[in-house]
Amino acid sequence: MTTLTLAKSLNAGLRRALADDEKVVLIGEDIGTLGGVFRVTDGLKAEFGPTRVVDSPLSESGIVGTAVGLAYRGFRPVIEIQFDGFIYPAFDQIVSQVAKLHYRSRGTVRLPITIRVPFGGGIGAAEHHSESPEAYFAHTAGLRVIACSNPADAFIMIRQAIASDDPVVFFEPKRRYHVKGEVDEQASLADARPMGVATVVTPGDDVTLVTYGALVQTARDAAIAAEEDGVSIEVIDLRSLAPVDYATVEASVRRTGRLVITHEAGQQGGVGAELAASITERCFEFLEAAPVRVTGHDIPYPPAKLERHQLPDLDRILDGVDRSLGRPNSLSGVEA
Amino acid sequence: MTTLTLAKSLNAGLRRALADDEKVVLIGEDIGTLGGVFRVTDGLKAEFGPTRVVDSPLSESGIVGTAVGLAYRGFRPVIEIQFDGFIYPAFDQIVSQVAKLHYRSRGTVRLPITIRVPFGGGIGAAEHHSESPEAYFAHTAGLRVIACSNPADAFIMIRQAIASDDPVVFFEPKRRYHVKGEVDEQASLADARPMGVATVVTPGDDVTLVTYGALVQTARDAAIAAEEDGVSIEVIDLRSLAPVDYATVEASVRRTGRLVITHEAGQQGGVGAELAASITERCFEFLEAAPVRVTGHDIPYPPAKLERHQLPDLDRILDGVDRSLGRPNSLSGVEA
Amino acid sequence: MNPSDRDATGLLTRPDDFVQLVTPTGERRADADFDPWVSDVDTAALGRLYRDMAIVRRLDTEATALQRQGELGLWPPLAGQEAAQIGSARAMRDDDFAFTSYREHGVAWCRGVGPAELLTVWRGTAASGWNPFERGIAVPQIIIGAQTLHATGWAMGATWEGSDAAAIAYFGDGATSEGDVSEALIFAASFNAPVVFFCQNNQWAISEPVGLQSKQPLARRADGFGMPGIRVDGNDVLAVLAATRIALDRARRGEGPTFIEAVTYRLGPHTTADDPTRYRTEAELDEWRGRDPLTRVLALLEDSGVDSAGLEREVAAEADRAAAELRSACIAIADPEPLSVFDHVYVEPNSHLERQRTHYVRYLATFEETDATAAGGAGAGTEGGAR
Amino acid sequence: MNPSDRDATGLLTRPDDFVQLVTPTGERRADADFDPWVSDVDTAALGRLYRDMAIVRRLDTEATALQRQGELGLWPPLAGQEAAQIGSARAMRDDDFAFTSYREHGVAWCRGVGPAELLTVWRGTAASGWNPFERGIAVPQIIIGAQTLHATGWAMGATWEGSDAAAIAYFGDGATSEGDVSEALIFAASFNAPVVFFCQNNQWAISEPVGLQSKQPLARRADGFGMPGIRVDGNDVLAVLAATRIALDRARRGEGPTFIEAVTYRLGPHTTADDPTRYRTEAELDEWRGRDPLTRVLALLEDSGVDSAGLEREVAAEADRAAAELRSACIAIADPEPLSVFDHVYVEPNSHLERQRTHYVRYLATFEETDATAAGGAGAGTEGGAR
Ligand SMILES: Cc1ncc(C[n+]2csc(CCOP(=O)(O)OP(=O)(O)O)c2C)c(N)n1
Ligand SMILES: Cc1ncc(C[n+]2csc(CCOP(=O)(O)OP(=O)(O)O)c2C)c(N)n1
Ligand SMILES: [Mg+2]
Ligand SMILES: [Mg+2]
Repeated sequence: MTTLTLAKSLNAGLRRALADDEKVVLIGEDIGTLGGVFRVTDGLKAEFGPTRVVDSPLSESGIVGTAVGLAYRGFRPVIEIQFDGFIYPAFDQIVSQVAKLHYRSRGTVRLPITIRVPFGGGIGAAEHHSESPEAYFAHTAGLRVIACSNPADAFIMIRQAIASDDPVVFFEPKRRYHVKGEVDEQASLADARPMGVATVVTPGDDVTLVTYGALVQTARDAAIAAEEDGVSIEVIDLRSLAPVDYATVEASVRRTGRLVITHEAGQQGGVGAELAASITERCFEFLEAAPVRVTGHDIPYPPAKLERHQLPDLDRILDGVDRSLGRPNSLSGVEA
Repeated sequence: MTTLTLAKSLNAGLRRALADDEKVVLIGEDIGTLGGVFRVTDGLKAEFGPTRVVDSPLSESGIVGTAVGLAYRGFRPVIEIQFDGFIYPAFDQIVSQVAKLHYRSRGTVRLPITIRVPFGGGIGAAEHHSESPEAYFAHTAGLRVIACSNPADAFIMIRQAIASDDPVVFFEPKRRYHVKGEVDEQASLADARPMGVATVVTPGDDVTLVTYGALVQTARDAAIAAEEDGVSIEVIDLRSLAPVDYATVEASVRRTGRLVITHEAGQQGGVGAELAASITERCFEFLEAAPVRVTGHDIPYPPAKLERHQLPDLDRILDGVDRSLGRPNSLSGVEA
Repeated sequence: MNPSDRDATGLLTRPDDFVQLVTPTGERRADADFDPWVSDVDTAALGRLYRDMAIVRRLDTEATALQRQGELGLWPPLAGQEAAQIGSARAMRDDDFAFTSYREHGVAWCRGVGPAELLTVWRGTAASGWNPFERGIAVPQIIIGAQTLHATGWAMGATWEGSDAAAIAYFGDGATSEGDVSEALIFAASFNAPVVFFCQNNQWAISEPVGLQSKQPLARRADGFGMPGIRVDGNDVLAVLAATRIALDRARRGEGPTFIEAVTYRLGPHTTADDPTRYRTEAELDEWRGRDPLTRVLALLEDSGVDSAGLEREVAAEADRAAAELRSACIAIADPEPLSVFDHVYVEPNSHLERQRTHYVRYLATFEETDATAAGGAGAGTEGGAR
Repeated sequence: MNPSDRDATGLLTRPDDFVQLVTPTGERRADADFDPWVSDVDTAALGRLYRDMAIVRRLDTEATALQRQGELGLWPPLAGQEAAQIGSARAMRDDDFAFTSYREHGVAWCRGVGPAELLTVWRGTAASGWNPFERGIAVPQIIIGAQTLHATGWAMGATWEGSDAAAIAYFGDGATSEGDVSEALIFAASFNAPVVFFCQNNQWAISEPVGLQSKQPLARRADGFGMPGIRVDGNDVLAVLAATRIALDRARRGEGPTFIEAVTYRLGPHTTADDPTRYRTEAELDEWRGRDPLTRVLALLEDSGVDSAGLEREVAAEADRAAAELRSACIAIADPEPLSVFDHVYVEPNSHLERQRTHYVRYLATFEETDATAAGGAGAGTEGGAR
């Protein structure tokens, strides 16, 4: 076991993937000489050379589009999108090509492409640097969408994503890049928890609290705070947003009868909407209350000084838990 | 009253908007000389000239991006995206500029841009010509998203969209372009039903069936078929997908206790997910069963000969209604 | 001509020029730069190029007829562009790779795509008709311009593997306005990728004349992106062959990308769904009919002592056989299995999709149980019907 | 030089050239084509250009300091690019419109953007600092290249309205690789839009050298898109002024777009978050420090008989006052109201957002009720805390 930050753990995972398979190539803006603006690819160009770790021209559609061509040629491209808000110029190549080409080619072309996206707010950044675009991709058939939340998972999940023969959009919780954790650098993929499986990170009995990415930490804090209040929260780190591991979530909700979902993205059509709808379909008889969503507002991401009003925090999550439990909460007495 | 097809009704609405306000300009591929591949803009270039009805170079990002500039200059651009599947190259300009610029400019810049999108399947088209991308836009704060379903609405709603000071993504049910209906060409916007309001198109008592666009017709047919079976379906044409007119849907569900939602788009994170989640939040105590979604599968749109297996049709909708009512259905006996 | 028209490798770049080796009336024009590249093309070889063109033209006519008869959902005719497609594709090696748009039936023909493989997409039975890796040609691309990036990425990969294979990206005049095409030129130049950008300027993008995309020759784009641009008579199969060989040779020698503008014309509608009389004149058509890519080759062969009428007859008979084969192959294409809609969405097991599939299987089963006559087990079809 | 370097209007296009009117050491170089455009620039006017440059440099230093002191969240320094920005923006008319990226503080200065207006965004209190319509400059753009299309659309609209106003699109060397920029060039050419594409090639896009985007002068892009390209010494304020005046004049006379590549250098980090020592050398910096845009103007003024040391002192004092004003304006920028997060999402009433706002108001109220000390009424902040 080594203690690594989440960023360094990704770096270790990428290094391993590059070493294990010469068809793995990293492409992105500033990932080579600079090592990425978050240093996630630090040192990799020096180690593997400029045709394995490739600084690309400044065009996201170009990066994803050439990755499709590289996949046609048998490569496993790993793309870095510098910030969440810069993925949109590549949207067409992702949605019409990366997601659909395996289908469109009747299974002949494989797209083992990993698209790494540092996502979410909380770092006081300028506009377009704090987006949570995951729902767009979770709604796109043909993609797998995952999000890591801690160093140990990051090390394994990035390698799983790269090893997957399906295209994976891989979300990295940028405000947790510097969080440290124990990482087993000897861990083999064969023994690892599959990337599609959710994790119960805090067991509990009263409410099921589901989240992913940066908010997993916040949700755990909320569970600890609630404990003092006598409320037992089961926190689930979803890890995979498409497909969702409903077995794990269902099992929990059948026990607790209550579901709270939290994410930074806006509510309208967010990942929480699907989760709420699906769990209601699957567990209707078990639900004591409607699933509650604690999300960002449906607004463009606000300026840095206001972001704490956008991001679900411990208090907002606990308010959501109270709503789920029917305890006094901010909406008490309001007609639904 | 005149009898017009939906396409001709849109044409009439566009003509009126062009005549009423000289700041209205139409821009798109093949919309001028050709009158659009669906002839929705037929004759308008001849009538208003090439600086009001503008054939653009073949680039969707260019079309939307220049429309933003035109809005900066005080114009009200009306864009035609030739087919649903060709909107993705413009996604960045739509999501980062059109949707956010009013906010980003603290309310100084207005984006009265209408983005017309013929959407959906059922016409036996080639790939990328039958997409239902509405959920991407409904999830995007700053946009309004509406869909018309019949000629009378089309005539009014396109003018409302153009008159709106907010950007509107306007979905047109392409397989209904040739459906005829009565249109009051004298109708004034002042008297019209606001574009954000849903319509109960078939009143009923047992189940609320919500849809939009091309499936409104199918849903009405389903209601008629169900009637014979003794089931009374209330069909709601959502019309506005963002924001949703929850007042109308809630009122219905409180009465029926049952909600079925149908759309052509895939289920995961589709508009139906938000609707199911929101109605569950608002009407939990009134629901007799979990909201049911009858949607396209979560697959890339299949080839023409298979599209009937993708599109919700009368039978699939009625099967969903049976699920909602707990009557024998395709999933009877299956653990949820 | 001035010295800067030669790039560092001495290749003549002629963005404003119009390279023509065979005139519309079949005269052979000497060209010191291009002639060496087709010195091996004797009358037999020229006859083979004629054969290719005549056959793909005939197949194109047959496919249009099949569409009119309801056997195909749609067809984008290539008529008029035979020389551009055959001349370029016949310059390719087996291990090269073509990334095309939707109209490159001539390229597909050269890559060995079979009749059923060619029509599958247009019959609407599957999203693609052939295995790209067996044919060295990607599945057709409808998103305008997207494939130019794929070709570039493939070519970057080829060099990284030490191969001297090259890619050709086929795209239209309209496509040059899509950002992806410019980005592809940038990536290709930056990575010195062995890719040929082959633009068929057929004068129209549906109803839009090329002048809306560019007021000057498209080949001039090339220089600005740091690669040579060649403007060639796209109706002259010999000139196209020469230009493409030059470009592929540069690519293989590690000299990077080349842009070729093949000036040609789409004689038919954009697709069978299009009505070109709305946007262009008979006079224009007539003018271009006078520049037909096939007749000039026959005239040149005749001049070179070949019995061109005999060749024409012979090839016509062969083309008719190919057309008949196309027709029967088309009609024989089986309708797909309903549940195949779920195939190949993912390579790996996907819990969500498997559940959806299982539910749909059960749904289809309800028809089998209740209505033994419901063919294929599906519901009453898109528009509903009796229940 | 050859005749094709002149476009139809007789304008000299010099994509490979490097127009310089003032050398780094302050010598005035005669240029028959460009001199007439700055014949009005006497020593007083040149002094004013110096003043602009010196002030924006001083403001830039102050803003960097403010960031280091925690008063700003981020700052993208312009140091080194003063001449490119001042020379171009001072060529504009009031009714022209600038569409910039994030680094164009010099342009903002010329457009009359005030100190608090300039810093609002970087302090993180609002998404934009000024009203674009009051200043004739759009809100800054972070999405690389996106604004070039906005400028083009604005310019198209200007001609449709019969105005002779023009737009300038500012973007960097890196931006030229984004598809949007190429699409903007295409639209501008097709619609003959009065827009100037002003590319500040500062040699770097964060850590990527310009050679990764293009192996040859970026000004050469222009010709391929059908517009003249001028490559100018971006550290020579006079040359930049002349080139921009030429381009704006063409635009006003209905002759369409022009592309200007201003060759300059970013002396500082990409932003205050960047560490340029990871990707470039001290030697390179030194070389460019020797081409400073300010010193050469002082030298030229001195040569022309002006007391340049006196001017320098005078301007430095003025710049210090401006910097002090900037500092106090910065610190005085009020924190925004929590509920303003909901403002200006839509122009028209929006039922969904109003409900969300109402709920959030109630949520904030729970803190007021239970905890009178919670400043601003908000929760314990992003990372949670005591409850
Ligand atoms: C991204 C995108 N936008 C629009 C279309 C619709 N469309 C199909 S073909 C076409 C014209 C293409 O013209 P060109 O590139 O010249 O090719 P040609 O059809 O002439 O071979 C258009 C606009 C599309 N397929 N993809
Ligand atoms: C679409 C997009 N992709 C990536 C980025 C991240 N980014 C910010 S600035 C920058 C480099 C820009 O270089 P250049 O255009 O030369 O402008 P400069 O910063 O040198 O002024 C990058 C990659 C972005 N802001 N937008
Ligand atoms: Mg064309
Ligand atoms: Mg730069």
